[in-house]
Amino acid sequence: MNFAVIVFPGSNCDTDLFHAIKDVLGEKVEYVSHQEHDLEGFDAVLLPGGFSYGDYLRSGSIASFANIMPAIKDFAELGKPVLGICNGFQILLESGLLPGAMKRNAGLKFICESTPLTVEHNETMFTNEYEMDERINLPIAHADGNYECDDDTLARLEANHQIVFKYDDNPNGSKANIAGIVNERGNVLGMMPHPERAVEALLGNDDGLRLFQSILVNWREHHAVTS
Amino acid sequence: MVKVKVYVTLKEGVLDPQGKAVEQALLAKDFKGVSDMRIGKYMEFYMDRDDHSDRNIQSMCKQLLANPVIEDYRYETEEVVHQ
Amino acid sequence: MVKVKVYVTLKEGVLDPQGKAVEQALLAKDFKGVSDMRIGKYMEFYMDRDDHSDRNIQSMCKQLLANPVIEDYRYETEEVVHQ
Amino acid sequence: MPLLLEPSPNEIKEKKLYEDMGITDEEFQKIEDLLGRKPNYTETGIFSVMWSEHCSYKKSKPLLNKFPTKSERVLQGPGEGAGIIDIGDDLAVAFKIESHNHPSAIEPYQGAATGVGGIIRDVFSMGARPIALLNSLRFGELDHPRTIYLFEEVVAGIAGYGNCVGIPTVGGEVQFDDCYKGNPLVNAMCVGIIKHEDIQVGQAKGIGNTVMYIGSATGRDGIHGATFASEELTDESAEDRPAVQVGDPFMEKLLIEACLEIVKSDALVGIQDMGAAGLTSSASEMASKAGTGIEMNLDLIPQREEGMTPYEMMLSESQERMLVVVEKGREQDIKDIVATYDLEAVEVGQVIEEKRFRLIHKGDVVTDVPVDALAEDAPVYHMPSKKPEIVQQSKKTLSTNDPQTDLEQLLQQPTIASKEWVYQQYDHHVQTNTVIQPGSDAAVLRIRGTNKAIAMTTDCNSRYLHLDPKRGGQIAVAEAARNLIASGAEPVAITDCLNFGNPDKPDVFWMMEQATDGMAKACDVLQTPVISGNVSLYNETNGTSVYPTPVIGMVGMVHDLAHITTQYAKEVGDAVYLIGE
Ligand SMILES: Nc1ncnc2c1ncn2[C@@H]1O[C@H](COP(=O)(O)OP(=O)(O)O)[C@@H](O)[C@H]1O
Repeated sequence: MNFAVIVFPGSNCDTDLFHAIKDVLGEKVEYVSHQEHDLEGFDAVLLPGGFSYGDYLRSGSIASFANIMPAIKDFAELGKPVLGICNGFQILLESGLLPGAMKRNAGLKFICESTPLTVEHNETMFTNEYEMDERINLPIAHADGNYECDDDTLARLEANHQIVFKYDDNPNGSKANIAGIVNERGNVLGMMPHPERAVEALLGNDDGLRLFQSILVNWREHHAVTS
Repeated sequence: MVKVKVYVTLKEGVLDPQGKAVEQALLAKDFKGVSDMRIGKYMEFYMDRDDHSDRNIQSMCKQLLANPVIEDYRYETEEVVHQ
Repeated sequence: MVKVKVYVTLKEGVLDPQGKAVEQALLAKDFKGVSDMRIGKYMEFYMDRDDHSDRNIQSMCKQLLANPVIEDYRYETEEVVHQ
Repeated sequence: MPLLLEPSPNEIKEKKLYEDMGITDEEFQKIEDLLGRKPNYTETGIFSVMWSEHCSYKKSKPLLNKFPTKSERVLQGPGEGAGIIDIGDDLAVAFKIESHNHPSAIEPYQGAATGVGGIIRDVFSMGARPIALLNSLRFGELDHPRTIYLFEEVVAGIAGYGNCVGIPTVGGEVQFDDCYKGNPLVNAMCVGIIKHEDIQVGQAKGIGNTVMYIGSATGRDGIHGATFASEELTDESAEDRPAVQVGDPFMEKLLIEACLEIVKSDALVGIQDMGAAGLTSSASEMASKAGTGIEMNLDLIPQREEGMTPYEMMLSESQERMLVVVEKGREQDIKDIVATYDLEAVEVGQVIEEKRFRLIHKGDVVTDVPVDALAEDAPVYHMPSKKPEIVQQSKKTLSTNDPQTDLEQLLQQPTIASKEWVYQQYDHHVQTNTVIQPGSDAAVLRIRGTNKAIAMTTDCNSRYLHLDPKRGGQIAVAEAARNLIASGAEPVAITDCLNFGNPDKPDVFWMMEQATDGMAKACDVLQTPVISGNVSLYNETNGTSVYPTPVIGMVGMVHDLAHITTQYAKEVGDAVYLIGE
């Protein structure tokens, strides 16, 4: 499987994602610059965390303008997996690939800690390796993770099972404890917690690894594997 | 030259954590009678006379300067001689 | 009730990295002729008639709403019937 | 023409205008002798920053000479942007600590943020990728609103900068004591990793080579910051201080990536960041170290504001700027590389054979001084020292005979209580190398591709130094070493930041002597040489000095990942031992 890690100016979890895919998951991965226009040959697109354009104006707002964004939209239309983590999630929101918006954390401060989550939905291409309602821990590290949407949107998210992860102990004030959502079709996931920081026992936690394995398992199911 | 001033505020009904915190800090400092604090953004910039049009400014606001999902904007323009 | 609007801007000469980044994003998006973008804060709140005075608002601005070391502020007030 | 408004060389001398820039009568005489004429306004400004304590270490040099600086592992000792130690496998670790005390006292968020930005540039200008940040903070007791404001904003500034550039902040310390009420201490440390072959030095070699400027444009920020850092704070400091420096971590992130790519290009000859005294110190130091001269055309310097004078440009402390020397004819190579990061490299001058520092502005030579006069010929002082009459006594005694109450009281001291409120605001995971995060004795980061790790800590208990500066200096080094050992690491080397009061006061200087004696002794015994550091003097408010606070930043090697240990109790029933005296 071939993963693309999109690099925006100011991305800083790009190398962490790259390492998780290449060295831990053991799949192919390439960096793709925000200046590029196409994603030919990739099976999944990952938007990393960080501070694209310094998070100036609003997190993810300037990056949502990048040259690569139309290609990401096309890629998503084809039903292929697109994953935005932290700043990547913010970019997906700002570009309209996912509904809603991010506000400052309720406590107004940046929070870096490990936080308990519940897997609300395990029949997605990102979570098939988790149990339904499984409780996992993932690190968070953000100042703007307070998810906001109007009541209609929330009702739709709930009705369509688009809420994939919820915080057990809401750290940032996000609506309905939302930590991660998918689009209606289920192939675009945005999440604030960092699964790529939790793929090695040496660093204290590998609960995030199964998220990447889920993507791989799903892909293999849809592609005959030749060895 | 045209000087453009853009005001971006959170939509009514959207909770403003920053506004609430600042309001509480004011009350804690004994500034009495303050309520409904909302914090937004204020932007100033210049545009060349020829490039400036309402349509242009509105589309800048909608596409970048404000996020229509949670924010409203308004703007003012003013002719200036820019040195 | 008095509605207070406070505008906080960076002092002249103080670097505004945010304004610069947004200006460049606009130019890159083909919004031509934009220059000298500066981004500040815009705050709105209400005060009880009795608590409101220029001295009061100024000291709120100096102590909390603006950072006098790098920011300037100005404000406007307006009588309103607050619902 | 703003130039015409500047005082003439005669006026500078007769009206003693140099005094306002911190130059003494004797120093001015020495400048005149070195030049063989009176300096003009720009030149006087340049000497004032280069001969400030901050840049020249004129009063602390004799003390620093006591420190051991060599060991088998030391690849680069003091004198460059950062010191470097060998960790085997063709890898090395670069690190340094730096103070930003006075800027943080005035504008805590930006002061702390730009302190972090500066120390990061010191490390990547060596060619090393920054992999960790630490800090060491001192404030007054938390019973005063201004202190709470300073504390919150300093932490937010460190977080704001470090988080954005994507370098984990993995450790630090915070101490609260009334002696720091008006003069908080904000020290930041950066650790980087580098392959041996990539090690750079900041030298302007090769006559005819091109001097290029990369990064933010120069504005009127923090003019005279270096001199300011070498003066006492008074209540007026907030008013008469020129424009504060504002950090742009986004620009810094682009600079890191761009510079780490250009150091791999053989077109690059030398690279240095513009820190205190900006263009002046970076350019003149690069020439001085290489035994060459530099000529720059100031009209070519990217400028943020209109009508800047040579004086302003040379003394500006605008952040996120780098100066590089490039092989003649290869300028385009460098331009192409930095362009991929949306940056520009601008040719601003060249390396010349004559050992002069020469600046041209609008066709006029506005500065022409011997390079060595700025760096090597800076004065060195042996300050008078005198043991204070009053021997300090420990003030605090425990109030009761009830150990439980005593313990609870101790644990409630903000200095002792958990610092989670602080480090929760720092991204300590990014780059995914952090094996032990803040909360234990020292932070531990694995070294990818090896079975090794490095451990790091910052330590200093200034109350001990207040009571006995010599022993306190030893204790600071020893505590750092213990923190590393308790994490499974072998202590290897230190960086230090000497935060003291006014060295012109004999009792303060005596404490500096004692403390550095103690540190040097401990470093000898523990075989942890000093490979880099920083001196911050004049930490006084309205005449009262802070406690002597020589902060130690120590790095150690974990030879096997299996050795990594945390300080936490692991299992019920585990035995507890006490080791030592
Ligand atoms: N300013 C700070 N920044 C980051 N981490 C900090 C800071 N202050 C304290 N810490 C972390 O908190 C933990 C406890 O620190 P401290 O109270 O100084 O403990 P000790 O005295 O045992 O070294 C350490 O892991 C330290 O790195």
